[in-house]
Amino acid sequence: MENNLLEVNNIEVVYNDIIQVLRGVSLSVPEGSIVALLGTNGAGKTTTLRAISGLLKPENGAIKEGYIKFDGTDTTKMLGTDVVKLGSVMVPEGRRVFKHLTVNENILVGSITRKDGSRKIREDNEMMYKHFPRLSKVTNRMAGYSSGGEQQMIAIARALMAAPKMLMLDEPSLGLAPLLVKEIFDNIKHINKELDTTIFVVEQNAKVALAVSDYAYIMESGKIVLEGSSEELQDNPDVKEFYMGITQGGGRKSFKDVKSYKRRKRWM
Amino acid sequence: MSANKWLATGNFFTTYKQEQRTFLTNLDQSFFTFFLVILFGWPLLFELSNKSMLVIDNILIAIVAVMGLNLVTGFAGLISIGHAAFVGIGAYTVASFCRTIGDSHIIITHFWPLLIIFSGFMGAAFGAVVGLPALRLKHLYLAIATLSFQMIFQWVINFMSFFNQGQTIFVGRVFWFTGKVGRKDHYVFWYFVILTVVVILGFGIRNLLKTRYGRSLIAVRDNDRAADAMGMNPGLTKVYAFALSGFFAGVAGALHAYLYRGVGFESFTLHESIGYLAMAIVGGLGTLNGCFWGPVAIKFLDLKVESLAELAGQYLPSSMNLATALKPFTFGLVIVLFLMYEPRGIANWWRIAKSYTKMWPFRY
Amino acid sequence: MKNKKVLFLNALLVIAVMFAFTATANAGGKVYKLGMSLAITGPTSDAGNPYAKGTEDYFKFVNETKMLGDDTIDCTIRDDQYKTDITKRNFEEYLDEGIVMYLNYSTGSTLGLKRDFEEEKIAVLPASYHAGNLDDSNYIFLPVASYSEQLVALSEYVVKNHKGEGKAKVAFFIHPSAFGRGPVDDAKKAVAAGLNMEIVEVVEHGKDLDNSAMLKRLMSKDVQYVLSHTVQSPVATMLKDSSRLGLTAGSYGEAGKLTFLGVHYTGGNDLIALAGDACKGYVWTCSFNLTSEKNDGTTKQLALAKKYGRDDKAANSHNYAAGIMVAQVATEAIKRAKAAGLEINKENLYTTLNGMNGKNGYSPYTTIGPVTYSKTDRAGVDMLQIYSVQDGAFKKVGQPIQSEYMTKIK
Amino acid sequence: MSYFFQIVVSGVVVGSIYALAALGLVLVYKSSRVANFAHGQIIAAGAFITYFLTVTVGMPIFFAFLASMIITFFLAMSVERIFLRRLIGEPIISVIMVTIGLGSIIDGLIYLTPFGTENYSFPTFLPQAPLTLGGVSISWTQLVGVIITFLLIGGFSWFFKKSTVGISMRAVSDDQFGAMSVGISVPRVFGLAWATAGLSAAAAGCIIGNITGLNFDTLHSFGIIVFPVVILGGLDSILGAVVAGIIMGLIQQFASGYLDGNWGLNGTGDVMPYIILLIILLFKPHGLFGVHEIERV
Repeated sequence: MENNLLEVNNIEVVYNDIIQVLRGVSLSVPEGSIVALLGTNGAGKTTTLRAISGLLKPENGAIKEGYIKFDGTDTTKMLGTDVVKLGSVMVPEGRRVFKHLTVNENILVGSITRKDGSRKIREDNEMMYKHFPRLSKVTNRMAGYSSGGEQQMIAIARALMAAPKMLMLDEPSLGLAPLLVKEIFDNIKHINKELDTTIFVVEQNAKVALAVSDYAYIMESGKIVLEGSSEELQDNPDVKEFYMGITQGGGRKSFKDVKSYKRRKRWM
Repeated sequence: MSANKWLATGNFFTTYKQEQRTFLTNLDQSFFTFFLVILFGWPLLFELSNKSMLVIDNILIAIVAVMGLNLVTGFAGLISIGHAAFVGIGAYTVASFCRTIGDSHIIITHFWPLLIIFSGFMGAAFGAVVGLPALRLKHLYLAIATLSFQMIFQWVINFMSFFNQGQTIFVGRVFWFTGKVGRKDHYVFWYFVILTVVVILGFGIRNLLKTRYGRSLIAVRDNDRAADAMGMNPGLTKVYAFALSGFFAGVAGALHAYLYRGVGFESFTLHESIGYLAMAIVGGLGTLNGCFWGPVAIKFLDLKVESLAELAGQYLPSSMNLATALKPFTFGLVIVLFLMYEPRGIANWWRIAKSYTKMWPFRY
Repeated sequence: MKNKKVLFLNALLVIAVMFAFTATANAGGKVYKLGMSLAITGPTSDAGNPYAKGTEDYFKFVNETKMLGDDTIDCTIRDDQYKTDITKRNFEEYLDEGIVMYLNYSTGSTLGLKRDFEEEKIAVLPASYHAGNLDDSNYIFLPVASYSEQLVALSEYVVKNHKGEGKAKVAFFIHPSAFGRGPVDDAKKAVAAGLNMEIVEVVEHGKDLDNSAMLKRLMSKDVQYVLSHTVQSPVATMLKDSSRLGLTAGSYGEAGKLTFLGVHYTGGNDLIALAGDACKGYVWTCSFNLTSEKNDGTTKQLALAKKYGRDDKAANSHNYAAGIMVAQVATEAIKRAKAAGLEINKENLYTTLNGMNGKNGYSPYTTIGPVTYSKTDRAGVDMLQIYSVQDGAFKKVGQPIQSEYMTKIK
Repeated sequence: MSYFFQIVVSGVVVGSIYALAALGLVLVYKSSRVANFAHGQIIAAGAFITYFLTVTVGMPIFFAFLASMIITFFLAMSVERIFLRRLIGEPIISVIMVTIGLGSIIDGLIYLTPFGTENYSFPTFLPQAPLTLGGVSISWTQLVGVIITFLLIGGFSWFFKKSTVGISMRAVSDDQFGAMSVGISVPRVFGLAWATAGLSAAAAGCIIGNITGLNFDTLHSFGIIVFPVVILGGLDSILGAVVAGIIMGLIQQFASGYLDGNWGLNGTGDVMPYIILLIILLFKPHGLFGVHEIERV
């Protein structure tokens, strides 16, 4: 992993000067790869993502320790807009499409930070409908009336309009039907191949995420507890049990399994 | 109950009933009684000029009005930019009596306490009617609806000949057990009356907030859908809030009419409504003691600026309208600064001071 | 150590300054306190501002030129933003300070405080010439003829100079307030008493951006004269609208067109400033000398303004003249009371003012006629000068007139 | 009949001027959800700056007009910068009160100048004779006013509909966090919204000043007068502001044309907008063109 696009080194994030959420997180994303960050609710995944994209401030959070480097530039103290300009764009959790804008306007907004001429932007705009053919039927509809899957596509397309080097996705599978989840992740893979965009995806759905990613980190209580290539992790029994709901025997996980608490502890 | 009845050294409540007592410790109670005695007693000892008494009376009336505004805006979270119009309703209730039965009729001069209460109910009635749009409207739309009420009120007063088209309608001098209250005693007499009203209404609000209804007000402010889900009726609560606020305003208006011995429309314009809002904010929205701090602060500021401007005006070129410029400027500046640096108002300083004394010698 | 020293020096300085002030304030003879409350801001500030300047300057002039010998007048001027409440507060404060005469401003507050004036028995000179000020009151002295008198006189002027057949048809364009509505009833009474005109409509204007509809309506009702009694700004809008609609009479009383006339506060230089060319031919009554007509009085007025560094706009305003005028009347009353060897207090000034009539009438340089007060007549200058706009300035039309019907309807 | 048409024409003229005055409020609300009660003061400031530049400095009025628009552009931007930026996310009452306080501060500043209390009027620069067509007439001032109004409103509509910056301004009003995530600088958008509002306020001030003359009291009262217009139009819709402006203009003119002077009514033009507004709000709580919250549960 010699060519890391993103490098996060031992960051600590504190909200409201009181609540420490991240306790020294380090990770790196190599150029051109798909990296996944897995973890349960409240593990600090979203906070990590916000720290990387410079969006902690609106939530009253701050990075107290460590540094973040993107494409060779230190972005620890940078604000969202500048990070986007550098080429790292996030698709926020819950999509956050602009409900009262049409689908096409939503996509166009993404190009706000670009300076390379309107022709190029128009071309990219059309490209998006090639990536997401579903959206081409609803270009002039209010985005708020679109389905969850469409909204996720809009959000991804919007982020891609900034022509990013790295695309960060926060729980793209949230609230979507399994079939749609698959479609979205197919899209992600496609984008990674076609546009050569590095992808950093935060997920709870470990199974899907590990299937598409090259490398993965697992977080718990503000720390990275496990990392490895996706194939490795897929075979890790702990991961299997806690994140994929498969017991060692291969059957469904049962609540009766009382050992889990102990095993979980061993990681820390 | 705490072991020490005089000094609270922590939270020892074991029942809700204890927590809801009006005075938490005997010290609180004696302190408050002492304070009341001073408030009622000082005019008997010192004699202030008429102007100072007028200013003080005026502040007390503003306190009554701001208590009403705080109920609707501070506690229930409904912005009202038409509060002066409600105050006007109260004042014009008295004025209407004067117009129909003459300004020195026995009802006006002898039964004035009843008339003041009646004005309060008139204010409440109008408050309920104006509150009706609150069933459907939210936030800014509601604020503008109250603004509309203010404008319509102004127009009605200004154009109806019954209301003397906005000109002053005189109100006669009242009688007390000692006979007619003359010019000399007028302001002191009304000081006592208004102070009594303030004390009664202040206790009223304090106790109200401890009832189911008071809590539902706050619940509706914080999240009306959740309140709805909890089985409260947010629509009805909002209308109640407006009605109650109208009652306070109506009482304030009637007091204003008697104090100034006349009712003219300039006292109930949009500008006054904004003034009341400013007082509520500077005092501290959603707090009872803020209702006292706000009017005191704003009215004193007004007076101080006036004298300051007069002083400065003597040394500046005469072409500058310094005196006139300073008043709106400082008024605006105070509002803006408070909102920027102390959005919880003076009441917050009071809270900090109080908790400091309570915790002393510890910091937290 | 250093801080303490600085602090000490500062304290010394403050004390020194304070002493300096008390010293200047006490120099000379007696000080007569006067109080004035007026709207320097608020709805009628455009009039109140120069008015206040006039009063201030004249009292300064009195003190500096030792017009009252060693005695000085100390007149506090406060802004009341056209609010009766604040006026009342100011008035109470002045009373506490022991004023001997009170100068007021707005119609609303003069009416609203009428009872206080009666109870305090203090002479009041308001800037409001509302006839209602005189009802049930003995202490309010109007500086000039009341609005009613002015409007009736203007109506008489219309009737006398009416061109065309039949009755003169007029409309009143008035301010939506007590100030505006007051004189309308008197004008109606004058018509009932035999004044040969017809009041077609009384328009109370709002904040209109466009008066076309109103003007067309008046035209359709054959109105020939519009008499306004309001402030300048709405009149200016109306004049502009009328002129662009081509409804304004080219010469006075032109048939089939509208001729505009107005009372005291509708005219003056502000109207010209606001309406521009559209106010050509506008007819206006005023009891003050205007600086557009050079004479002895206006020269003095301009000199006063220059002495105290007022700009041209204030210096040439008739409101500035009005402000000077009330100061002149107050000073004159004090002077006369002093000459008669009376103590300067509320009662004596009141009687002095009431004695200001006949050959004792007082002619200040700012007005076109003498100021006369008596127990029965408390309107000062009874004469009215008709002015009309020619070449961008108000010019005299004929000799001062006096209303005939006003005495009949009383 | 020509009386009727005159009223219609006057109503449309007055209404479009209302629309222009309302535009600034809509622009600010649209992106930052702030109801600006200091708008009237900015309108007045714009008019006075134009006057100052033409009469005192001696610029040609057209350039003065443009210059004043540019000055208020930056003025409003700095106002946002200094006072409102800290209040992002505060409750609505705080924001309303801050703008009220701001209005008061500007009042004070204007009172420091002679403009606060005295009357002025712009030098005439348009033909004085009216345009008359079939008994209905309209002045050049009004006509130019209406044209400028529609140019500006058209321009802004295009800006919001087509330009990326305009779309991003709408995006901010929709979802601030979402907007930040794609790299929109929210503070800059707010500043821009205030700046464009200032620009339109200056234009409105000049046009109103040309019609009524320059009187501070008259000018700044427009900040309040246009509130019914804005609310009726639905707060964040430019089209709504235009339609509501014209409706209000017509209501006013019809009220003063047909109600005043009959049945003892007077000055109805001032109050009718508020009455109509209340009635409409009861049936359409978001105004005529207001955005309904799209909620997917």
